[in-house]
Amino acid sequence: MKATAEVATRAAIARRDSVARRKGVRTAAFRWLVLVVLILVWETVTRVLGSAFFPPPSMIVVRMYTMWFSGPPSTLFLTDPAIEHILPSLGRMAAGFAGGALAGVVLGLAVGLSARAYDYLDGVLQFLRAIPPPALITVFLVVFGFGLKAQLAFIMFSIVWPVLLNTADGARSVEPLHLQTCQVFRLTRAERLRRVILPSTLPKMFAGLRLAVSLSLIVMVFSELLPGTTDGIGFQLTFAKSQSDLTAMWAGIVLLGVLGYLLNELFLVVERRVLGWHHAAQQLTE
Amino acid sequence: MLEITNLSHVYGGGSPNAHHAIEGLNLSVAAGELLCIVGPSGCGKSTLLRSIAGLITPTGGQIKVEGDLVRQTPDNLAVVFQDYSRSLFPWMSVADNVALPLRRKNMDKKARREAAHEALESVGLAGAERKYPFQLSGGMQQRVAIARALAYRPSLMLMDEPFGSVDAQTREDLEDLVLKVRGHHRMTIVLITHDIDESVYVGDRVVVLSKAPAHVVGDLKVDLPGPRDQITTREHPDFVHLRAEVGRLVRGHAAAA
Amino acid sequence: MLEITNLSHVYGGGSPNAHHAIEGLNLSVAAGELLCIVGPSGCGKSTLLRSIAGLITPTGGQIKVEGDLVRQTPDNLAVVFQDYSRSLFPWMSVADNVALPLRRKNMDKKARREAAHEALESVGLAGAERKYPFQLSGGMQQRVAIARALAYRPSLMLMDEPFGSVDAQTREDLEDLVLKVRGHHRMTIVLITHDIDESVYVGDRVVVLSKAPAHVVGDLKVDLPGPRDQITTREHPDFVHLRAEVGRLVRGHAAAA
Amino acid sequence: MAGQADRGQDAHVTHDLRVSAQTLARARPVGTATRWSRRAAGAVAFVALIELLSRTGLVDPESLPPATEIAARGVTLVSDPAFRAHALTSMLAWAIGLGLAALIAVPLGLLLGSVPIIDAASRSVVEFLRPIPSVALIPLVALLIGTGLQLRVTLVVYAALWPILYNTMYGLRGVDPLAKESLRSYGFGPLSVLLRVSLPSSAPFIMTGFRLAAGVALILTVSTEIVAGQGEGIGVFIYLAGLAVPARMTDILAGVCWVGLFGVVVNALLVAAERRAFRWHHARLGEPG
Amino acid sequence: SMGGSTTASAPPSATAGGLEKTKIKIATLPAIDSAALYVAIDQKLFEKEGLEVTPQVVQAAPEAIPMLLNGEIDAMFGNYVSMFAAHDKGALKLRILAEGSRAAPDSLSIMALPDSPIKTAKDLEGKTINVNVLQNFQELALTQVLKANNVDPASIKYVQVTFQNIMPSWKSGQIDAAYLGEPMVTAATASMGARKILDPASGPAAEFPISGYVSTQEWYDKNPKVAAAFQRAIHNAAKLMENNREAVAKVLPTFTQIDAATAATVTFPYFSSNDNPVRLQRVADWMLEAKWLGKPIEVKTLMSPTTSG
Ligand SMILES: Nc1ncnc2c1ncn2[C@@H]1O[C@H](COP(=O)(O)OP(=O)(O)OP(=O)(O)O)[C@@H](O)[C@H]1O
Ligand SMILES: Nc1ncnc2c1ncn2[C@@H]1O[C@H](COP(=O)(O)OP(=O)(O)OP(=O)(O)O)[C@@H](O)[C@H]1O
Ligand SMILES: [Mg+2]
Ligand SMILES: [Mg+2]
Repeated sequence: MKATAEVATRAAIARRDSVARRKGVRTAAFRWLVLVVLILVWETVTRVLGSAFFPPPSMIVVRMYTMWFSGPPSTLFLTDPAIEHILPSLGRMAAGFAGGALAGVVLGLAVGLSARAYDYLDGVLQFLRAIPPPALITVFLVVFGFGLKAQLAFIMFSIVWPVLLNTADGARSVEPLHLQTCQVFRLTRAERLRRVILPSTLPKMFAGLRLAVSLSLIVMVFSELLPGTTDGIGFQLTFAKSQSDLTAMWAGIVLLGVLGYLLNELFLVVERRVLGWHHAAQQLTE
Repeated sequence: MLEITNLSHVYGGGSPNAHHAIEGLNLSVAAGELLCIVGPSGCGKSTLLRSIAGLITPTGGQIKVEGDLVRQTPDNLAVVFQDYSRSLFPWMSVADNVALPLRRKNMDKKARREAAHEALESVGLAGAERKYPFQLSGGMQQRVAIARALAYRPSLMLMDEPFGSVDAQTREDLEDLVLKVRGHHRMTIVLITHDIDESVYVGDRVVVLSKAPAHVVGDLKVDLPGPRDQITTREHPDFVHLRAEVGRLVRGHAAAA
Repeated sequence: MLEITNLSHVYGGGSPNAHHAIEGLNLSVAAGELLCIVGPSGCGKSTLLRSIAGLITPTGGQIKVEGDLVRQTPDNLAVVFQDYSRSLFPWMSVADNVALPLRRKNMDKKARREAAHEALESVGLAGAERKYPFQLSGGMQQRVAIARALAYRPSLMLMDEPFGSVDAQTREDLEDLVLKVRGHHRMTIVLITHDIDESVYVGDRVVVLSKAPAHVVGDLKVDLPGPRDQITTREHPDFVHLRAEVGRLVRGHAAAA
Repeated sequence: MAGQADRGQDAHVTHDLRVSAQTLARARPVGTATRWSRRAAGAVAFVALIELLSRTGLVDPESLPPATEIAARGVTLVSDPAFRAHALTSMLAWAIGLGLAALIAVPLGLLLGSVPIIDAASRSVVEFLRPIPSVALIPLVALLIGTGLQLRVTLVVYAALWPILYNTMYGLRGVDPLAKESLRSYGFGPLSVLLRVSLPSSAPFIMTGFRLAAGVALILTVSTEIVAGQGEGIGVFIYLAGLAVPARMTDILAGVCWVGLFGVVVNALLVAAERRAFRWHHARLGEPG
Repeated sequence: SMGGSTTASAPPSATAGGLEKTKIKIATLPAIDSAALYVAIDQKLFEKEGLEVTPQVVQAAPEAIPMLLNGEIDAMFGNYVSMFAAHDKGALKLRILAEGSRAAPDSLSIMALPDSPIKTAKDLEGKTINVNVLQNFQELALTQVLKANNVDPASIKYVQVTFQNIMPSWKSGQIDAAYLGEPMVTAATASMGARKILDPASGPAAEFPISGYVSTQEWYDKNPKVAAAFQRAIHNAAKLMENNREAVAKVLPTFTQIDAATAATVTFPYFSSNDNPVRLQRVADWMLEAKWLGKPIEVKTLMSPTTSG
């Protein structure tokens, strides 16, 4: 009787597994279906519209190919403009994101954990947070000069806020009993921070980081509007705009969209790894 | 009322550290019965309760409540969770916590408030209505959870170690309260407890579960003269005998049922 | 070891719904003593414990641990919280949860892991090391919290209803475990419980608190022959007598101590 | 940043709960006066830094005038009716944009956060749209809906949407599953559970998202005005000041100062509202409610 | 049906005889170049043609194109390079309503700071120079002038610097020489002692056409009479401005950030009082030569004959 139960259970598990897998496949298929349908609609509407401002996606893709991806195999099919513009942009974005996220986490923890730091910094941070960076371009320029430094400062200044605020919120909402447990066992500050506060802040921090990822793409484009810029996706995009080369501008838009999508997927993979415990613990209810 | 056949549940099915919590469990509870479940820690009692409440889908077997297969939470059910403090809503006052489920009952606001008040009073928390859960002691929170279930007047009530955090005196009062309410409103109650005396005192029947994977190893009818009373019942020779019997079953010294 | 004079604590002082949890409480615990505290639900036991641990600052009176006034958490202290499930870190495996405090103890990684393993084994959780808290039953989580405190080998251990969620058999094992560890390592232990039998069985002394605001209404020395044993001790006439006495005190029928 | 408001004043509320995240750095409770003096010190240090940078010539004073000059100009600006009109226009666009963003983002976040299939299906589209910068959108949106207030509001909504949306989605994930089960066990449907448990439980985090969005909306309002450079608005004021030869940096930075101060005030109001509405949250965490 | 029918000069009338519409909106730039429009308004020249013109200031010409396309505005003031590029890319079907401004000597200037090693045009080789927008009329004109001065135009590095940031970047050495227009030429000379190195509007690029009033062919086909009336008013304004500095100086502070004192001293561009396809064709040809256009543009087909005077 026990054996039969076991067999039945195994079968049940197998069934559940395959159901889950099928569900995953269906979701993925559904996602692609939605995408394909939307692109078809886009193509049709733009063709009917016939406006130079809204070129059909097929045209955009062709333009992207000729502009960036028709290079020799030796450069992974990247053309010279792609190497000249896309790679520096990605570098700026990555460096700006890393710096901004780090600053956001550090400041967020400081402000969220220390009443003293909060008192000293909150006013100034809130002030800075509301400041539109385009108004400060001149100041950025005289402080950092043309080029990379100003661009990175610009990106960091913009993306630090979501990370900072969400981290501070997370740091402040740590389960009180966890902190009491730390206190009781006299964990050092560093241990508390690393073993308890950081892990329980992570879920909210990731919400901020995810916002920051695509924000860093956006402000990367803005940073490439800074005086003296000579390369970058944003540079190409705004140049195309000023030349009324709308297909090229759309190529930039689509490239940004694709990059945003890819970065987000990458981000989710990282998040799933880092926050595995969180998601699992949330699965109490099936 | 409740019919469980060949129930089994595996956590983390498929993975190498899958855990068989329940296996081949059969159980039936008549309407109006108060069934106590005892069993070793971690054997699968809470899992069983959650399955009955439709909160998890067992990996095998089936559960019927009033003849209907449980797929979702059955109607007219209330649960007192083992982890009572997390089951209260921190953003609501105690009274609101108790009154919330009553929204399902077509009661107007005033009636809800009164019912909540009454239930809180019956668990000895008159006057705590306007406090928030975090302002209460552990035992008081547990009693709020009980009051919430009682105020709902379910036809099937599932209680997972409902009296674990209260003092002896209050515990006895709550036991009697459950007995009283059950009598008045013809509830069917499944109550998990670790206190063997308690299981015999409040139960019409005591079911003993084995170590994981859980299955029934003992099923004792408690035939004590009613109405039960904390002093006389506990002195009754049948009580003493039953309690010893349950104790033996829990310790695994008895023959399988 | 522990000296409490004229302690009082008011929650929400100043506001109209201030709550006097403790008032004029005096208590002293000798080194190596195992003191049990019993008292009605919500009377202020957990508040007292938190004050000793330096987690809250009492509004009146003072607490000294080994002669030093408690301002922050005293050294070498461990607490098993009543709300055990919330005190475990969900992002750490069970073994890591137990091993974490040992970082304060100048132990290398291997020693920590071994100590954690040993503690978990002693509470009957060998094999659960790599699980996460949410994968454990209520009683198992409670035992992890106990293992964490035990592995730490504090000189003062505070336990708030530490055995509330485990079955009778495990509970007895844990009681004996605490007694054993205490004997080995000369810990001072303050243990809150609602189980009067338990308080007499494990305690060197049982202190009974009044309803809120809490103060001491009974302080009984438990002079039972050692070593204690679940069967013989509980059958000892002194045990039966003491337990009745504590019961009377809790129910408020006895003269103040 | 919901801060720990004064502990001295509200000590009674949380006296007993003082153990919170603050214990990491807290030495001892401090009074109102200390806290305000710290805040003042922070602000003064910031102002002094700018003054110093400018006066010492470390940064070209023509590009970064001394803080005192900026402040003085800021004060006189208030009595300039043209500036006030600019400010009012900006505030209007900001308020409408932020309000619309919240109205769209919260329900959308609830939907995406609770129905995984919709989240999955829409994700590629959403993630594709999100990184498109407003510079690229301006001509397209302008062509479709025209310039003027509607253009600014659209761009503001588009940017302010995301923080609220994502904080709602992530907030939902953090809800205690047992709280949800509790309500479910009483026979409440998924919608009830969503609205009665998930929403209130994640409300504080959604509110943080809203505060983020308030800042983003402000930046977008002014930036769009600067880029579009027409009509009215503080951004237009800043843009025009930049057109002068030489650029009127004092005017620009005085305008920027007002934007920053407006941000500070909005944040303070939101924090205060938050503390009232989520007293349970802050009190439990050991912060005064 | 081109502007032929409007050649017969209709008597100016206040009652808008036969105009398709009387209220029109024109996008302009906050720069001296668009002064003619404001003078025409100020001197009631539009009123005489039966037109009520509302100017709408925009930052850059390309931004007005969507407004033109969705009917928010009727016409716009834009530089030819941008407009020809848009026409070439198919963003709009261009129709030039009236010529606007041409570069006058000293209204544009390549300048160096007093202590700069740059002394002559030849010294500019390999240097970094700012422009407002890349690949625009500034570069187009300078390229021709540099060639005429035996300087390799390809060796110049152009960087895009917004108006407001030219001075700071120049002073901090981010750019070697500044490409300035009025009123900055005057200001830089007066306040910084900057030296003029080269006039980009000299030699082959003398009287180089910069901007004009344009609309779409579609709009023009619907409103030929309005177009003619508008052209007349602009040309008449330009004539009036030729020897009446005050008329210009009076309006400048109303739509630019130039104060009255500066307005009295700055060098004005030439304001065109007639349309001349030949000089405009030069712009299109140079653009084609620079490969900024995909195919040649025959400018004449985009213009109407002058009906004023
Ligand atoms: N989410 C989960 N994932 C994996 N294993 C789980 C999960 N929940 C419970 N388990 C395992 O299932 C077994 C039964 O758990 P359950 O909570 O039903 O026990 P219980 O009988 O209620 O115990 P207790 O009396 O201690 O509360 C335990 O061994 C536990 O480790
Ligand atoms: N944070 C708080 N704010 C206000 N009142 C509180 C707070 N914490 C506890 N109390 C009140 O103080 C009293 C004592 O609480 P405490 O937790 O010490 O009780 P206890 O003796 O441990 O009870 P139990 O046995 O039920 O756990 C209770 O009446 C409770 O309502
Ligand atoms: Mg359980
Ligand atoms: Mg307690």
